[in-house]
Amino acid sequence: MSAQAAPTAATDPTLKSPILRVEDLVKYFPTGSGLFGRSVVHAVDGVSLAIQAGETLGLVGESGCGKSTLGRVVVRLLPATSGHVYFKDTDLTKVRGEKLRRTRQEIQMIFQDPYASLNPRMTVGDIVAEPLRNFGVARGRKAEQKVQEVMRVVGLNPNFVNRYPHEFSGGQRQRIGIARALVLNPTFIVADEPVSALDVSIQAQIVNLMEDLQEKFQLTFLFIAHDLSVVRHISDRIAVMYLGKIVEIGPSASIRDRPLHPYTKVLESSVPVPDPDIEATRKPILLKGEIPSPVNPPSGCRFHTRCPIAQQICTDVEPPLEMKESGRFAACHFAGQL
Amino acid sequence: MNAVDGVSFEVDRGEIVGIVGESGSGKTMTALSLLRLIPEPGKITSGRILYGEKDVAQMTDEEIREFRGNEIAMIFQDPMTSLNPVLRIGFQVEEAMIAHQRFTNKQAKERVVPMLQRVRIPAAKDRVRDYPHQFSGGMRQRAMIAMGVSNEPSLLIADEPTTALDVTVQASIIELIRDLSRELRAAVILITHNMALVASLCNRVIVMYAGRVVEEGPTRAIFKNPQHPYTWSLLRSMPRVDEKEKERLISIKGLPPDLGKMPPGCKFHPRCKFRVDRCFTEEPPLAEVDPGQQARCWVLMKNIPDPEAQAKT
Amino acid sequence: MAQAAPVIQPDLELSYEMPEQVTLLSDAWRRLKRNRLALVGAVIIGLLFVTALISIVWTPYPTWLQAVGPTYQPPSAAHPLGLDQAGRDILSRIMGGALITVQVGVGSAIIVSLIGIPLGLLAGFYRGKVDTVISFFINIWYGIPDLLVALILVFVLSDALHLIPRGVLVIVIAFSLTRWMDVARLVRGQALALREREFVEAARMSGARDFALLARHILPNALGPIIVQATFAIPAAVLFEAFLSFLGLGLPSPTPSWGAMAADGYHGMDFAPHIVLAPTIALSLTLMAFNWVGDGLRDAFDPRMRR
Amino acid sequence: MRGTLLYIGQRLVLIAVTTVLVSSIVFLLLHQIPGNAFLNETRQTPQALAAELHRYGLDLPLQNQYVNWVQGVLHGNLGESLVNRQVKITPLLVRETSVSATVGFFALLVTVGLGLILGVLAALRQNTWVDYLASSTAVVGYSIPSFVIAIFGLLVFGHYLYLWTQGTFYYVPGWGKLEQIPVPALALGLPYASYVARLTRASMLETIRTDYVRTAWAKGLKARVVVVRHALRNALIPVVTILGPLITGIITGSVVIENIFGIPGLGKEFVTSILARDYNIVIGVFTFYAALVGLANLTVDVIYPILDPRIRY
Repeated sequence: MSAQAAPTAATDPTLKSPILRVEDLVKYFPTGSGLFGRSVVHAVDGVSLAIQAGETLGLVGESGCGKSTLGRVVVRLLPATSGHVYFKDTDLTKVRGEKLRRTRQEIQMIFQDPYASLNPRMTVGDIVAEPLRNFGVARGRKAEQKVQEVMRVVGLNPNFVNRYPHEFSGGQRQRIGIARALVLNPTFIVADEPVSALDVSIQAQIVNLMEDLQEKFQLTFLFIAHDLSVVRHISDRIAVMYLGKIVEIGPSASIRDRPLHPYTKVLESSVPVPDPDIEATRKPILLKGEIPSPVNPPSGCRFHTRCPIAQQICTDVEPPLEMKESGRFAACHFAGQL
Repeated sequence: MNAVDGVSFEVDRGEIVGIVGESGSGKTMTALSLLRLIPEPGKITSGRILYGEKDVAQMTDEEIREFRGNEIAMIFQDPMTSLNPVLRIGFQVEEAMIAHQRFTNKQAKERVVPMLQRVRIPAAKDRVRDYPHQFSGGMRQRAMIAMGVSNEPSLLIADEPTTALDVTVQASIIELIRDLSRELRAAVILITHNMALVASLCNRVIVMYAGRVVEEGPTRAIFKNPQHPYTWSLLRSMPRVDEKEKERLISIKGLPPDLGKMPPGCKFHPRCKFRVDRCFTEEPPLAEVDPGQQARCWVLMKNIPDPEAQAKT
Repeated sequence: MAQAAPVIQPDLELSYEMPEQVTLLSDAWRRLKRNRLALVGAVIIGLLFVTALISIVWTPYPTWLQAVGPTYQPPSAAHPLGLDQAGRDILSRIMGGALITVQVGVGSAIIVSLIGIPLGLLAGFYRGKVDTVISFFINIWYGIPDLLVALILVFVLSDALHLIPRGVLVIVIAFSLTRWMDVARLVRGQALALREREFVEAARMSGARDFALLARHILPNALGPIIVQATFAIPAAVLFEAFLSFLGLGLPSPTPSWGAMAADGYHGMDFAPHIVLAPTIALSLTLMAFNWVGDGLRDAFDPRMRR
Repeated sequence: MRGTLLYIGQRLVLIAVTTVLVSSIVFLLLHQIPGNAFLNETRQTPQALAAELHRYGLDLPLQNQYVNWVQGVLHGNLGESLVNRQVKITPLLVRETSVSATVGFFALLVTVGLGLILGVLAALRQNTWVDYLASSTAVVGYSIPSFVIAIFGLLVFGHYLYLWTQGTFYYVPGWGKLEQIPVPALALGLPYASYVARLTRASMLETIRTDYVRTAWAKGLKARVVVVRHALRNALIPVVTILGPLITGIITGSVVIENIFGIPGLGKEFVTSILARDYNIVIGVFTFYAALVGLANLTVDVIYPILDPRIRY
C-alpha cells in the first residue's frame, strides 16, 4: 500500500477504526438458461465502501439497484463473483464451511419481510433460541433466560415464547427478527429494509428501537432502505447506489446540504416533505426515460442516459468513485454541478 | 363488522382531497364504496353517496355500470395486478372508451395513442401493442391513469397510486395527476398512507383511523395545527428528509384495533398519550374546531401545553 | 450527547390481548374438520381399514372357497352380496379385497414418499449436478405414459423373470418405480422455493448447518403439500391395481382383487349384475374417499385454494 | 416466431430421443425374458424353429438385435409380429392409432367441453343449486374409474336400453359405426371432465376476485365482457397446463376401454400382444404411445403462449 495512492471509499482516511471494508465487490447473476448465449445481471458491479465501528451506514437506492444483493454478499448469504469483504481482518469472501458459519456469531442480519423471515412452524422462543442452539452458547434454563431477556430488550412480552409468528402483528414480528439477530451479541448487523413493510406509526417504533439498541450494545449497522427520509434519520453516513454502483458516499448531513452526484440530487428533490409550505415550492427534478436493465448497463457513467447534466465524456469514460472532499466520495465528472 | 363507520365528506369540483390512514383504517373501503366495488361479502349497510343529485347507493346495475369509469374513474394501488396480463395495453385503454358509447370503435382506436401520449408514455405508438409485463411499474401506472381519464370523468379516485413505485417515479406520477386534474377540471381523491404526499398534492385532508374520520380540514391547517392526537403523533412519527437535527421520533405505541374488537369510547384512546377519563367510555363526535376544520376528540391538541415533552415520556 | 446510556423503555404491548393460541397444524385440522366431504371420506376410509383388519382373521367364508351355493346367486340373507360365477361369497371377497386395497395404496404411498422426498430435497436444496440428473428423470417421465411402463414392469418382474411372485408386492414396486417422480418433483419445487425464503436465509445467518436447514426449516414447511401428494398417491395406486387386475395382468386368479372381481362379473353382466356392481361400487367409494380427504387436506393446508 | 420454431424443433428432437429411450428400456426389459412366442408352438421341428428365429434375428446376440431394432425404429420400421407371422407392425399400428385417436379425440372433447361448461356455470352461480349440482357431480365423477363407467355404460346402453325399448335401441360394442363412438368416449372422458370442471371452477373463482377484474368493473364494462374477456380468459390458463397429463391419462385409460368395448385400437393390441407374448408388437405399441404423449404435450405447450403472452420461447 503506497503512501501516494489516492484514498478510495474502502480506505476512507476520515474513518478512524473501520470494522468492515468492501473492496471492488462484484456480484453477477446468470440469467436465462437459454441454450444459446447466456447473459448476466450486473447486480453489484465494483462496489467499495468502509464502515466505521459503532456507526450506521445507510445504503439507499431504488428497486433493482443491487442494494439488497450487496447486503447479502457482505454477510456471505451469497458468494461474491469477485472482490473482497474484510471484516476486522478476515476476508469474508474467502472463508467457507465451518469457518464461515462461525462468522455468523459476529455478523447478523435483520430482514425486510417480517412475514417471510420467521419460520411459521417454529415458536417464537425456538426462533430466538436457534442461534444459541446452533453455536452451543447456552442450553436449557440458561438459554430460556437469555431468550426472555432479549425479548424484553426488544419490547416483546416474554410470556409469549410459545406463540407462533403468525399470531403477532408486523411490528411485533420485526421485533422477533431483531431479537434473533441480537441474541448472540453480534458487533455488526446488516438491516435489509427493516421498516419498509410496516405502517407509519409502527416504523417509528422500530426505528427508535434500533437506535436504542445501537447505543446500548455499541452495534454497527449497515441500514439498507429505499426511503431516503428513514435512511437520513437513522444514518451517520449515507451511500447512494444506482444500477449496481455506488455513486456517492458521505456524511448524512453534508449530503443533505449539498449533494455531489446528480442522482443524489434528483433523489433528494423527489422525496416529499410533510409540510405544505415547503411542498408549495419544492420542484422535483423529473428523470427522463427508465432505469436501464442491469443485464446491459450503459457505457461510461451508468447514469448518463438519464442525467440532466450529462455530456459526451459521461458516455465514454466511467467516472471513478473518488474523494471530492474530506470524507465525501462521488462518482461523477461534474460533481456538485447540478 | 363495520370496516367503515359513519364516514361523511364531500368533494367539490376541481378539488384534490387526500384521505390518509394506516392499513385497516378503512380508507380503501371508503373509496371502493363510492363506486360500489366493495368485495363480497361486504356491503353498504347505510348511508348515501350523492353524485350531484344521484345516489350511487340506490342505482340499478346498469346505471352504476354507466357511471363507473364515465363519471368517476379509479386508479388502483398495484399497477401490475390491476392490469389484465393477457390483454394488450392499448386494447385495455380502448375498451374503457368504448364501454360508455362516448366514442365509436374507430374513434376509440384513434384516441388510444394520443391518450397514452397524454400520460407521457414515451414511444406510445410502438408500445400500444405491448402487454403489461413488458411495461415498467411507472409506465403501467401511467397506462392505468390513461384508462381512468379516457372518458374525462369529473372525479378521479387514486388509491395509493404510487405506493408500489420508486420515489423518482412517484414524483412524476404525482406531477401527472396534478396536471391532469387541472386540464380536465376533475376532482381527485388521493388515498394514501403517506402524509408527505398529501402535503404536496391536496387542498384538503381527511384523516381516518379505525374506520372513522378523526380529523378533516384544509391541508395547511391539518399540517400546521393538527387537533387530533392521532394526526399530531402521525406527523411526528415520520422521519423527514429535510431533517436538520436528529430528533427522536415520536412513536405511537401499540397497534391499530382489530375490526372485530373495537375498544369502547374513543377508538384511539388505547394508544393516545393525551387521553382523559371520558375517552375510555364515550366516543367523541366529529366537531368543528376551527372554521373548516373538524376533529373527533374530547381533548384537542390546542388545549395541551407543551405536547412534545409529554409525548416523549 | 453526554448522557448516560439510555434505559430502554420497551413498548411491551402488554395491554394488548393476544388472540387465542393456534398452531398452523391445529388450524389446518380445524379447517379439515369443517369440510364435510373430507369427513365423509375419512369415515369411509376408517371403515375400509376396519374391514381390512377384520378380513385378516375372519370372513364369512374363505375368499377362495368355490360353490358355497349356486353360481350367480343374487343377494340373499345368507349371502348379502350374492355369489359369483364360481359360487364364491362376494361379501367375503369384498372384505378380502379391502385388505389388498389398503396394502397396495398405503404401501405405494410410503415407498413413493421414501424415494421421492430425499431425492427431491437433494435436488432442490443443493441444485447443481444432483439436480440436473434428477430433473432429467423427472422430465423424461413427465412425457411418457408411466402406468403402462408400470404394467410392463409387473409383467416382466413376475411373469417373465419370476423375480417377484405376482402379488401385491410387485404391484407396489412397479407403481413406485414409475411414480416417485411426482413426489420428487413436488418436493424439489418446494425446496427450491423455500431455500430462497428469508426465514431460511435467517436460519443460515443463525449458524444452522445444512442438515438443520433441511430438517428444521425446509422439510416442516413442505410437509403440507407432501402429505397431500402422498394422500393422492393412494387412490392412484389402488386404481392402478384395479386396472391391472381387470385386464388380467394383475393379481392372480383366486385373489379377491376388486378389479379382477369386476372383470369376472363383466361377462355375466346382463343376467347377474350384482357380481360386477359390488366390487366397482366398493372401488369407486374408496377412490372417492381418498380423493375427498386429499382435497380436504389440500384446502386445509393451503387456504388460498379453498372454495 | 423464429424462437417458437426453434423451440418446436428442439422439442421434436427431445421427443424422438425420449421415445427411443423409453422404447429401448421396454425392449431390453422384454428381451431379458427367457423364451418367446415360438416356444409355445408344439408342432415344430428344431430346424423350422431355428429358421424362424433366424428370420426374426432372434439368434443374434442381444446388442446386435438392439442395434438392428434401433435402426429399424429410426427408419420407421418396427419389425414383424411374432405371432401373426409376416404381418408388418408399423402399418398395423398406424391403422390402429387412427382408431384410438378418433375415440381419444371425442373423449378429449367431452373432457374439455363438458368440464369447462360445468366449471364456469358453477363459478358464476356460486352457492346456488346450479353450483351444488355441478360441483357434486364433479366431486363424485372424478373418482369413478373409466372402466367402471364403461361397465355401467354397457349395462345401461347395451342391456337395459334393449329391455326397456323392446330392442329398438341397442348399443352394440365394436367398431365401424358412428353410433359406437359416444359411449366409449363418454366413459373415457367423464372422470377427466369432472376434474376439469373442478379446476375451472376454482380458477374462475380466483380470477373473479383479482385486481384486474376489479379494474374491469371500475371501467364500467358490461358484465358479459368482464366475465368472458377478463375472467374466463385468465381462468383458462391453469386448465391448459393440465391438458398434457390429461392426455396421458386418456391414453392410459383407452387401454382398458378399448378392451371392454372391443375397439380395435392400440390399447386392445397392447393387451392382446402382452398376453400372447408378442413382444415386437408390445415394443411397437409402446413406441407409438411415447411419441403420442410427447406430441400431445408439445401441442399443449405451443398453445400455451397464445393464451398467456407472458410465456415466450
